[in-house]
Amino acid sequence: MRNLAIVGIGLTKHVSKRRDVNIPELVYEAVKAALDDAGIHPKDLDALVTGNMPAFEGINCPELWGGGYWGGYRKPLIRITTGGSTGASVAQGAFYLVASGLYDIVLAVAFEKQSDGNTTIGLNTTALADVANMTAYGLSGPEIEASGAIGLFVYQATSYMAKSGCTIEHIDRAAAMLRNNAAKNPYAHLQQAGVTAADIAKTPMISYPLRFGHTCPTSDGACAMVLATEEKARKLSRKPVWVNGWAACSEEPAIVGLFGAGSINVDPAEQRSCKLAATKAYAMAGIKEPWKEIDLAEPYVPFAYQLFIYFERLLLCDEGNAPRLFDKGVMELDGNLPTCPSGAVVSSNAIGAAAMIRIAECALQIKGEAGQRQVTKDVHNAVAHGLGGQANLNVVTVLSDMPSRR
Amino acid sequence: MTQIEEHISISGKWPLSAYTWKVEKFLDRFTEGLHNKKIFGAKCSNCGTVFVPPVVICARCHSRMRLEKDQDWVWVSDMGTVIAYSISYLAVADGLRTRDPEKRPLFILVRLDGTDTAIFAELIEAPDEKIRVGMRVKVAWQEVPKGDLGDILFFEPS
Amino acid sequence: MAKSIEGDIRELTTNIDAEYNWSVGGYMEKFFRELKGKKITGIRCPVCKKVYVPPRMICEYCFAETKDWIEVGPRGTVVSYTYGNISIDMEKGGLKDREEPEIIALIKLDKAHSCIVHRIKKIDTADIKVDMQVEVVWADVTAGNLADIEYFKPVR
Amino acid sequence: MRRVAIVAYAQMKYTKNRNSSREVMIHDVAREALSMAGISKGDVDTVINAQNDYFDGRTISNMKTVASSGAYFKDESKIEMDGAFAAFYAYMRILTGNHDVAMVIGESMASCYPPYLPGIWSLDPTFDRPNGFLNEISAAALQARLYMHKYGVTEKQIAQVAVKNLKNANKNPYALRKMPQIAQKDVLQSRLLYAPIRELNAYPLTDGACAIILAEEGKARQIAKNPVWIAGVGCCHDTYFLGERELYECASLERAAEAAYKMAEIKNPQKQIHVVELHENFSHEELIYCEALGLCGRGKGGQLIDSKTTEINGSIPVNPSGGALSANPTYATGLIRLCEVAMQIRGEAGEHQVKHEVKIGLAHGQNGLCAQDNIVFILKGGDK
Repeated sequence: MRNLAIVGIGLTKHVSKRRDVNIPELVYEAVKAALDDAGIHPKDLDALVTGNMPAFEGINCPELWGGGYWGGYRKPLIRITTGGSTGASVAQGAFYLVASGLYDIVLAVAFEKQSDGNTTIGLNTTALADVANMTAYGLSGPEIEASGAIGLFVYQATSYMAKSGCTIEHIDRAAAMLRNNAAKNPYAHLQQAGVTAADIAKTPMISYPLRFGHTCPTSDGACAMVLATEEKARKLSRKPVWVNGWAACSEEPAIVGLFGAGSINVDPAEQRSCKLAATKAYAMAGIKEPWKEIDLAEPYVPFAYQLFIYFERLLLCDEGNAPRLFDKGVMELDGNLPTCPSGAVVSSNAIGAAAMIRIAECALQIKGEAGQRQVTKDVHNAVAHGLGGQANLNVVTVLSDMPSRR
Repeated sequence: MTQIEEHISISGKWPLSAYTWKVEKFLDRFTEGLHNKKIFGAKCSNCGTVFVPPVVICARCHSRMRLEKDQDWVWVSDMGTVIAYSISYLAVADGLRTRDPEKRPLFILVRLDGTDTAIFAELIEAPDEKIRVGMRVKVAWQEVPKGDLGDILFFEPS
Repeated sequence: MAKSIEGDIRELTTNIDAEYNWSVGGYMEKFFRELKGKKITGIRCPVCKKVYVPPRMICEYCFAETKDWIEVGPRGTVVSYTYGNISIDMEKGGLKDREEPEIIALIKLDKAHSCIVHRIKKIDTADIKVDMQVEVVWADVTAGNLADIEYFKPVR
Repeated sequence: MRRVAIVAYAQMKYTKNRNSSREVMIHDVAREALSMAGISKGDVDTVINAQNDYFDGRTISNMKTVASSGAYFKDESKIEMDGAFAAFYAYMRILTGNHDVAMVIGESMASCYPPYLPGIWSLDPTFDRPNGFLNEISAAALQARLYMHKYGVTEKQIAQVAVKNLKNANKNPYALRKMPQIAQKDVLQSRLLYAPIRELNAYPLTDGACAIILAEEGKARQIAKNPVWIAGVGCCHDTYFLGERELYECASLERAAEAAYKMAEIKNPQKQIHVVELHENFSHEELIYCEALGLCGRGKGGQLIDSKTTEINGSIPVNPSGGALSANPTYATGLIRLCEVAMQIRGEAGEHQVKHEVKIGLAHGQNGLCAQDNIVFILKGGDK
């Protein structure tokens, strides 16, 4: 397989509403920034990969309308959608295209403009068919909603807490750290500099153990990246960021199976698919001891407690040990393994883009271009993560300042 | 067309009401058993995985579940273990059959003994502070079960 | 041939519709505002000089941001046409019969390089031709929205 | 570069209203393909589903098909495009060396979604969608009219495409629309939708799924006696705006074909390609596509159909299966084309097997109004 690298990154400032632009125009901002960063014109592109969460904007395959705005005219273009993990799946689509040997320079584009739709309905549309069947067999919509769908991440949290000794205070402090990181990130949506764990603890409880301050906003935003072969990357970028390993793994949706069946993804905190994907991605990158070799992690954290669970499921420490490492300051910007320096999904969630931004953040940190939120230590290897579906698809990418294959 | 924050928007919809979804009637036999306070798990004839409620396809071994014969079903316990829980602080929505309207609902994810799956349910007859992962619970049967999924919606500490 | 044991199935439905509000963006906002004054507005690419209507931010052929606003039409040329004895049922999908055929055309407005798809009235379906000249018929009261362009009619 | 082959495939009897869930339908074709390959789910490294949330009525539709597609604890992904693009992505995945065996499944059920609306929901929501004039049929009609006007192609010639394909469909056990006695006048007298497109010029609403299994060379030789090699592929996205596309041509298909031909070293498609399966939603498209693929000269599509060259006994049979006019489960359709070409190359097409030897075939997939996205595969039998 040939080596490949990220040579251009473009992000939009995430906000709750971008009513001044339509979808193609919003996404163009990220695309233009990525192309400019790489110093290329769309005519230099060999292919594009794009995706978003379809139901959230009510537009079927929006790249048909907007692809031209993103440089897609008369280019190979494919659309990949996998739920919350879409951005990471789109990026991996671009990795495959470059690594295949057929396309040298590929643009990956992911976005969401949630203000055009209604996020609650958008999430409901993932399960309408299952709810309809359970309703046919005696349950009511509110019953299913209250105990099932909305509970997914709450269940994950309580199961995880029981296993790890993670407390609600840990979650408050994690949220505070992430909010402060976000305040140093000009692209992040929530800007709450100086917020403390005590402030977070005062936010209303939604469902124990999740407080409002532990949850993500809904955002409008886009992310684009230019991927290139080693030969092209060395010409285009003074500091290409190498994509050394990647993998994804699916399991069954947690909490509710198909049409109301029991789910064999029994414990939503187990996340075996994440461990498998991480194992594969590290092996591909030649990383044997991730807890030693990885310098920075960007797990997909739409709820603050997930900082801990995915730190563990990405094999960065023993299971149950993440809260203790957090207590020691390991995950801080100046820590030994800074985690979510971007401020995480919990601070900006344009769903389709969110998992790609994790990869982009790792790349910016490796390049040393993360501005105020640049971590203290030198970053050689970083791991990015995306989570999709009902906690059933995990997507892992390993990035580095050196190519692993020579 | 409406004006929102001085910007022009155009509205539209996705009429999910225009869709149908086709589903095998795989829950019929399961819910019949509930009439008699019996929970039957569907056992994959290939790999032995037990599903409650049943499923049409076993993900683990990629087999189509055969739910016609008696040997494809196993009688499982109405007792189980709490895998995870949640205490809802949200206003309780209309149509929620929680048995104590004064109290915050406790929702649990339970694995019934003898099954390989989790189901969601509501825990009743238990104070907030008693709930924990690993606690043993059993179905709180109504005197005369209706023979629908609502029969196993409520659990109590065992 | 793949076979399955086809037993009874249940057909499920829901009564939920998801609603959306798409912001049209600054370029289309200007287009709509100009419609109110019975003007159809296009925009020119600074590189290839092509004029697009409805206006768009990007000329995808040059990947350049468009710049100069230009009034186009109100006359145009029929590039292609069709007439439908049916329409699509926008609520339930599928085809609906229509009492009067509707003529739909790809119309290149004067001074524009792009085409819009719109309807033509005041002509028999047998008489419509490719390359014929048509002109816009405005709504009696314009409101700055798509309904302002009521239809196109042949230039006599 | 690795060589990759189609090693197994599965189709099903396409119907108007299938008596099963979508998930069971997917499971059926997945099992059938595995069974043909003689492998189990455990031998598959990656699964690519071609699905669309607006057809399935479910956001993140692929999450509930992990079980049925055999993707449990696999690297699964979803292409929200015609199934041929899913095959393309699976092919890319194997080329990298990360995966050796890939399952590709495409499906849709027209009996479950509101027909034609998903196409309307892909329109520009600031203009075309609220205007309400464009849909996949009216757009195709604008294209057909322009093509006829430009090159003098007649309605009869376009009707003849439907006649040819629907006659072929009679011999295809999977086909939905079978009309043994069909003649031009049946097409020309069928219900007028948007002139000049009539009911029999248009695809039938279909429920169905298709699966293929791809494998790299070593595995392919273990699995199949007669692997069908992917010799070339190309795809291309065009502008959204119909008025800027030269609708009487299909430039994005020309680009896609150019890339595929170059890769497969096809210099003279008319001589070198032995069978063609096109994803045409409307009969006139076949003539435009044949021109774009270089199977005849520009503007010569009408003469091509008159010449009988593209009939099942002609020198370049086009759609011996009956094509999408005989069954069109959107999102499976392009994958069915790959499957049909593989069947022809392997000599497994039964009654609709073309008479001459088929060594090289072309399969086409498309997406969007008037084929905004196109993809071309060149498949080869034998040992390259």
